[in-house]
Amino acid sequence: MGITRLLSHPLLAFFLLCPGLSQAKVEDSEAQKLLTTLAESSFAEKKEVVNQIAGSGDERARGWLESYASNKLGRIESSGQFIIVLENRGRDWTVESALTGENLGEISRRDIDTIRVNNALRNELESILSVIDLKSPDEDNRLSAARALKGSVDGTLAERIPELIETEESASVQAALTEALAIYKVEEQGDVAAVATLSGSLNSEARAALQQAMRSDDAALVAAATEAMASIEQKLTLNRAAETLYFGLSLGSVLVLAAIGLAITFGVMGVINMAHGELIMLGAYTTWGMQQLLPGQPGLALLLSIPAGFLVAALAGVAIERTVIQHLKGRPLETLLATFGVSLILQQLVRTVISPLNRTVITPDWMSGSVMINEALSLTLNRLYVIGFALVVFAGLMLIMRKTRLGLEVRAVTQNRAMARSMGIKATKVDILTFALGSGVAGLAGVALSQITNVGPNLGQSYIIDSFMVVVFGGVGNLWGTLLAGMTLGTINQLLEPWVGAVLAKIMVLVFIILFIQKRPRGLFPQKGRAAEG
Amino acid sequence: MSLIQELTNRDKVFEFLVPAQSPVDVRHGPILYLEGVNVSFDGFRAINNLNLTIDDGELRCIIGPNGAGKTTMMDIITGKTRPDTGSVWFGSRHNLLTLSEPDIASLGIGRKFQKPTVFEALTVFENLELAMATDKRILPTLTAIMTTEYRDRIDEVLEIIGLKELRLALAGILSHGQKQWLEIGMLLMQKPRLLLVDEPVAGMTEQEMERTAELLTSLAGKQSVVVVEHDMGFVRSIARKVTVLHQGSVLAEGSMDQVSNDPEVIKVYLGEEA
Amino acid sequence: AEDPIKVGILHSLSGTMAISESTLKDTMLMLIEKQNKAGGVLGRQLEPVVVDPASNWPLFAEKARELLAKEKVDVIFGNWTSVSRKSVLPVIEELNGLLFYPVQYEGEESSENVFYTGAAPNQQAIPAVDYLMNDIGVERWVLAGTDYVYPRTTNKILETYLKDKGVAAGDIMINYTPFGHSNWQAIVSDIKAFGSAGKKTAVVSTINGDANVPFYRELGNQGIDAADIPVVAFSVGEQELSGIDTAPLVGHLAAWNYFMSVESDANYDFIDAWVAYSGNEEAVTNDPMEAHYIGFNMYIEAVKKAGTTDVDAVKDAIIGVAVPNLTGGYATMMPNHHITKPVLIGEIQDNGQFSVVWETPSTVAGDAWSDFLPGSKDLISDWRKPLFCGNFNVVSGTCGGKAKAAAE
Amino acid sequence: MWLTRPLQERSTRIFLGVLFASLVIVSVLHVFIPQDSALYVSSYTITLLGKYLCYALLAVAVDLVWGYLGILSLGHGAFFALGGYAMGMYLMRQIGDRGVYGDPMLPDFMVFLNWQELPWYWLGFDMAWFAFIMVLLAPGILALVFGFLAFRSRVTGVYLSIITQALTFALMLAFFRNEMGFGGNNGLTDFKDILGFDLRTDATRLGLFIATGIALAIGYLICRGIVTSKLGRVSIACRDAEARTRFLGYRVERVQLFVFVVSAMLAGVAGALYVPQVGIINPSEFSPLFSIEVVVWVALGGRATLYGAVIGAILVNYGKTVFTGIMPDAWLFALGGLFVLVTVFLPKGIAGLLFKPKKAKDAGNTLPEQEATA
Amino acid sequence: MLRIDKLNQYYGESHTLWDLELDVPQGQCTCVMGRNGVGKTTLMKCIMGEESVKSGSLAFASDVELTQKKIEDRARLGIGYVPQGRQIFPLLTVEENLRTGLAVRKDGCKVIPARVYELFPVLKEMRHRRGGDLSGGQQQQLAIGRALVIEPRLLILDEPGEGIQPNIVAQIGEVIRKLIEEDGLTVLLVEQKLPFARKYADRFAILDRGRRVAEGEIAGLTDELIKKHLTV
Ligand SMILES: Nc1ncnc2c1ncn2[C@@H]1O[C@H](COP(=O)(O)OP(=O)(O)OP(=O)(O)O)[C@@H](O)[C@H]1O
Ligand SMILES: Nc1ncnc2c1ncn2[C@@H]1O[C@H](COP(=O)(O)OP(=O)(O)OP(=O)(O)O)[C@@H](O)[C@H]1O
Ligand SMILES: [Mg+2]
Ligand SMILES: [Mg+2]
Repeated sequence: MGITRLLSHPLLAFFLLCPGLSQAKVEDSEAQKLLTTLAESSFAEKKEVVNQIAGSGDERARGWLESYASNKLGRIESSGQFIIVLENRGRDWTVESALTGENLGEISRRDIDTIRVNNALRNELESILSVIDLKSPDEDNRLSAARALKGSVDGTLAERIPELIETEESASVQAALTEALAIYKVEEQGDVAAVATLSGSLNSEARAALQQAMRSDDAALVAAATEAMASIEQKLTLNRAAETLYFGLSLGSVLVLAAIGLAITFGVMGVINMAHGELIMLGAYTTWGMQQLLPGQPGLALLLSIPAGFLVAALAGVAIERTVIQHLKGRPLETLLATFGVSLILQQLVRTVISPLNRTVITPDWMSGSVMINEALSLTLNRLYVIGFALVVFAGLMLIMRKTRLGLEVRAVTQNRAMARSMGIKATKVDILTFALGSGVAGLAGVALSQITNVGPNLGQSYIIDSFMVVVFGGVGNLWGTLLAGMTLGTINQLLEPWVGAVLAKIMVLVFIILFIQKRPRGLFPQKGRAAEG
Repeated sequence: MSLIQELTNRDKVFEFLVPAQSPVDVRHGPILYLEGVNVSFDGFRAINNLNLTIDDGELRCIIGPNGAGKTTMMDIITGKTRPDTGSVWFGSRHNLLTLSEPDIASLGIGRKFQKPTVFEALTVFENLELAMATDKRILPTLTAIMTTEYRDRIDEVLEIIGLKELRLALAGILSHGQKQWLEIGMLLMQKPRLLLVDEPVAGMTEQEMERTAELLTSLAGKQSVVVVEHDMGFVRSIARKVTVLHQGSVLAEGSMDQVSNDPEVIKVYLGEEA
Repeated sequence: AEDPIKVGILHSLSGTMAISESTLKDTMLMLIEKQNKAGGVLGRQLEPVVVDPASNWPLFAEKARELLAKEKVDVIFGNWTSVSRKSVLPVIEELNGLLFYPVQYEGEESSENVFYTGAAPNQQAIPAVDYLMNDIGVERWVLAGTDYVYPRTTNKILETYLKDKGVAAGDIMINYTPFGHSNWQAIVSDIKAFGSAGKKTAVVSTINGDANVPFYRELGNQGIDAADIPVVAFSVGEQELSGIDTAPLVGHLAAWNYFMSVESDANYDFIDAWVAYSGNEEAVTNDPMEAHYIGFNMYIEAVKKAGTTDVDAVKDAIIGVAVPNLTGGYATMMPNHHITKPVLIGEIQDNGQFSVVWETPSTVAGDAWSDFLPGSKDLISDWRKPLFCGNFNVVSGTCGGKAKAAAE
Repeated sequence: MWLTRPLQERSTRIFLGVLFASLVIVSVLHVFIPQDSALYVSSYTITLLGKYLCYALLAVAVDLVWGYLGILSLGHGAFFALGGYAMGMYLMRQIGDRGVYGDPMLPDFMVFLNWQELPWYWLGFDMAWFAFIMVLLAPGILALVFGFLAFRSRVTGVYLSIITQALTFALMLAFFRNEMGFGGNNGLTDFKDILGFDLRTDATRLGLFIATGIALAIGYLICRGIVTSKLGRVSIACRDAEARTRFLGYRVERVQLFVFVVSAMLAGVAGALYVPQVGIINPSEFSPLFSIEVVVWVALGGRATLYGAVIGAILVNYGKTVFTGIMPDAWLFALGGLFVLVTVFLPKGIAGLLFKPKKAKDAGNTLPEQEATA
Repeated sequence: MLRIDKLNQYYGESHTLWDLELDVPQGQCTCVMGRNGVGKTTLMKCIMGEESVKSGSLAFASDVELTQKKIEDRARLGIGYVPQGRQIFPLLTVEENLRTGLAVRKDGCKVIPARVYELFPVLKEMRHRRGGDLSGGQQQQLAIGRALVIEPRLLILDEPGEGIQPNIVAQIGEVIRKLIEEDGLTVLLVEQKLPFARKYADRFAILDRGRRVAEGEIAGLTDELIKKHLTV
């Protein structure tokens, strides 16, 4: 919409016809005047000034507009000098001169008047900056600019587009431009031929255009549009189903990640570890700590956090095992009590040592945003990574439990400790290793969760109950069960949510668990036969 | 008047109130009757078209190799395992396949498990008390009082099983053999019509074996007894009729002598020298 | 010297609410320390009494009772959630205490013993919606909130308000989520779909606490930016933002009565003091802190005016007391125990701060009873004699339950 | 009579003796001692003590099912809260037209959420007898239905624990919903009087406190009566060897159901007495963490003793009261540390310190534990 | 191989083993007998370390003092244990049950010795079934097989024939003899059944109420002794 308004402006022609911005530079006094007007006018007037600045052709204009859009263009109260803020955290800000680019060092916030921007203006600014992208040498930029044109083409632009299509090398940009043009044609001219182009398009503007066409008086147009619409609807249903499934799997993988460590400590070892959530929390805080240690490199920090989070949580696990759990051999229920205490302590520890407030964990670029499968379906990247991560962690654990002696020994130790020791198994070592493993995996979950949710002292509590549900639902002691349970519960939840809302969906999932356990009193993958009755 | 009297008569029990508890019908001879029973676990046939009849008052020994399905058979009779096909009747009135474990137990089928299972957190005395044949519904149990009659009965059994001194000990600390005895004692307290005894003398000395043998033979006649045992000496000392199970079905049946000379039985079970 | 004036501080320091409330405890301690340095009041020092109600509502009542009955405090500053306030309310009234409540809330309450220094719905929600409607041109509305009373009431009020303004029912989507909701995928996707109908759409968020981080994350990841569908939040302040990577959120909005970025000297001084007190360069301030600042100063003024800490005298004296707020104006205690506040709309910046894009021309007086709810539009509250009533029905001319209770 | 049988036990006599003595002493100190005396017990303390006693009754109910039946219920808070809500609804209706909107029928929260009439499930709660019956029935019926389903399908051990947790969690979410008509997150508050007595007066407070004490005594007696009866031994048998018990002819699921329902009703009574004393009931009582905490009190006091549960509940909550006051920033360390230390060093809980039980009935590894390792 | 000296053991207050002395000579089968509850199993547990002893010494292979060693170290020294009541791991498969014994093997062998399967073919057949699903006798065979996996120097058998079909009992006896003769294994056997004891043991010891009351070559196990100590 922002673009529509802009396209009628003479500026557009300038951008679309010139190969690039001119290298001109206006007089400093002129610039100072422009900026002063910008600073002193009302929001409505500012729009005009912005266009003037853009139209001035000054090579610094882009920088001014960019920093203005992000609220970093300001003026020093005392001297009236215009500045660009480089760093705006804390009470003293680093700034440079807007006109000369000279670094002015740190200046107290009190002395700086930032030039206010709002959403409407920011829209305007972004449009100006982005239309330039239609001519950008970078194909991705052109593609997104072309996509943005859909639904915002007007008469003047419609005439230009065929030209643009011709000179365009990339097929996808061409397609986007063609569609944009077709939307215009259907909407404004009722062009039956253009309807065919839109058939099967998942773009919402295209759908709006078709819907409008269906309401027209032209029977041929209505018929064509109805047909096109039907094919779209069909595709959309499929996409929506795929999206729900994706949501379900991604929620499921979060559940699996949170629960899988517990599937070891609780499912296999039998320790009712109420501090599991806090171990997850430790993993998340490790990520935060790493990012503090490596400022400016959130991605690297995140990668390093994977081993670090595992280690921190595993060490904490060892500490818990050594100080508390080892004294509770043969009294697994009491572990509930003791670890409940541990969890209280850990929570409060984080509150006192770090802060009761949430910590910011930055999402690295390669994990933010989404991959677009088509215009109706895009998969959020952070969740995609989490799904992958959950599967990798699961596979790793499975390998350890199946292919190493540890897996065998820990099961032997939990089933009959004295006998296992009589077979020469070092039960203490096995305990420590297994608990460390389970805790470490909880730490990994924390690293992943830091990309999805709050990193704060309450993090653990919000996952502990779900984790137990998942482990039990899957059948205690069965890793596959945990995986399937997490995924099932996640998917059911997401299937229900659009129907009944988040709260009821959650309630229904819980009721489902209750009823399911009635049917299968030992979870999804029960231990059957005599062995289970032991 | 008489109608009212009949309705308010405290001794009267209405017909519809007396289903499962009705007495076992043994007019036709057999007290237990298994026909065409099959059980498989994950594709493994543990019981294979098993047919077996136990007469009222009979003492029957069942032998057979490890894994022949003896314990599984008892599981079926007591309702722990449901067979895939076949029918199991108690007397000629009760179809055991339709009843739950407590129902079967209250009909009068008592069982001693292969691995002795007693209530470890209760004393020997209490173990016997719980086993005692009384009304086992909730409220009667809640209000039950230990009468001298009951106490005498428990003492009597304690005497038989030789745990008199340990009556107040927790069952959990008993040695293996003592637990075996306690379980036999619980069986006696239950006064069942049919006793299923799985390996009663494992872990007992020769003399204790003799005592057990005496005990079981003395029960036969009044009650029906089915004994599973691997100790041939013991079996020989009590056996009248012996059934040999193998791979889930009856391999041979007859007197001890007949059976122990059966070449097939010698091959799969007894070995050359027995 | 005389006995100190005891100031009870009733904020959760553990449990789920510690995240929000613990800073308010520190704010109070800072204000008290400052006042003591300036010589206290009436020549008496102030003594803080801190307890931890641990985010547990019955415990709030118990602790309030402890403060009033056992510690004999003169005034209490505390609470965050509505339920905790509801829980302590009977206790405060029974033992005739004073409570300063610093958080924006759903209104529909006016107690003789409570002073509401946070915003009532008419001091936050309504102006924000006006802004969106008039300045941004929003035509389609998503009212998303956590499922509890504040969002419910606010949304109810907004719904009526929007419909009064001619918004069709089909253009309003209401959605509630449980506390701490962390899986926003489907909802955000719904919002996206709702917003792609060609009309300018905005989200009015009363989402509370921890649920916000995953919500904004999901918004960012699903590519909803403020230019397309702005979100205006009533519960997200600087403190909440300090736990979020704000880069993807730039331009989303919040409506408050104070922002840390407000350019006024009082504010700069307050920030300096807070940074010095907490020893943390990065420490942020927020709206409830300002509310406590105002409430505390009002209390001090009232005590000076009354010349005593006697509860009834302070109650009388405080009405009409005006103290400077941090945005460069004055806050006045109204007869309904609410205060006057300016309403500011801010846009989120990449530094975790808000930049003010709009503000009411003058301050707005808090309304205890909403004009947009059928049950309460006839009620007013006035704690001055002779009316002295928290829920006076102007139609029937009676004072709610109070009059009847007295009549019995 | 099974109810009087426990009176022959020394422990029960001591327990009841201590309980009644405390009730009398507290009442005397409250009524007859002048307010400024150091010995004076304020009504603040009385309410606090009343609250502890409610928790103690809840803990006894939990101990009954956990200690003697081996059912680790992580959802007993649900029954407590239901009892509380039943009472809360009665108290709400008692407010009548004294609410802020002056509506004679509808509680305030319904008025401002625009409800037109009282939902059907609120009917009858203006009558005390009905409400008091519901205090027993609401948790009782829930326990009956839930228990019937669960025990019939032989759900045991952790599976049972987790579905009890799911139950209370689901109820919590449901009660948070304002559509449910129970006041959502704000719950029910601002009660005025009970049975015509003003809740704000000291006399009513004292009365409630004494009533709670008596309820605890009766609840204790009922539990003790069950435990010392043959049914109690059957329960232990179910706990340790469920299958074996069945082969003796006991209907394990009915035993479990009976004890579970009794326990749920006791929890309901505890909740009902709790609400007028603390003045609020809100869905957070349904929170799974609260239920877990109750289990922790029991374990701390000493499981399968009943009096241990009382000791644990009172001690932990007293600790909370004290520590949240004197060390508000660090009390969680103290509490958490207490839990850890007691488990590690006092395996039998505090009760194990006080009395050396003749028979270590609680020694056996119980079913859920084995399940957990299975 | 094993020399027990002045061993005293208590269960809480109750004194179970009294000043017990017992010699288990290398390369022989020593059979411990006694009525129910006299302390045979307790003695085995003490040797294995599952019960702690109050006083006394357990000298293994003439110089190693066992009382100070942890259970798992005793297994590592080469003591194999077949406990009473089987104690198999119910949820592990038969094969996994056997593999638990591989941990202590000095040769680092990773596969189950063929001998075990030869001896108990049923175990091979049911390799993938869970231990707990086996019949009682099969479990007993599994327990013995498992102890053999560690290739012990001293094998403790607590009533090994219990619940096993007669021909296999005999076979077990033969195996014991064979191991003793071929590998020089030492066996400590608890057995109630006289014929079995007479046939396969070299020496006997009788316990009564926690004391050793008789000891000697198996030939010296007279009816008189039996009557005195083994009859109730
Ligand atoms: N739940 C199960 N799953 C798999 N196999 C089973 C299961 N239960 C029993 N079996 C198998 O069924 C067969 C019969 O077992 P059963 O216990 O009845 O034998 P048994 O005759 O009592 O033997 P024993 O004399 O050794 O006690 C065995 O091979 C056993 O492994
Ligand atoms: N954990 C325990 N606590 C207390 N006493 C015990 C414990 N275990 C065994 N006992 C007692 O110690 C005595 C010896 O038991 P043990 O198991 O050694 O007997 P045993 O000779 O092996 O008998 P059996 O032939 O029946 O197996 C028994 O009287 C038993 O009651
Ligand atoms: Mg068997
Ligand atoms: Mg033994």
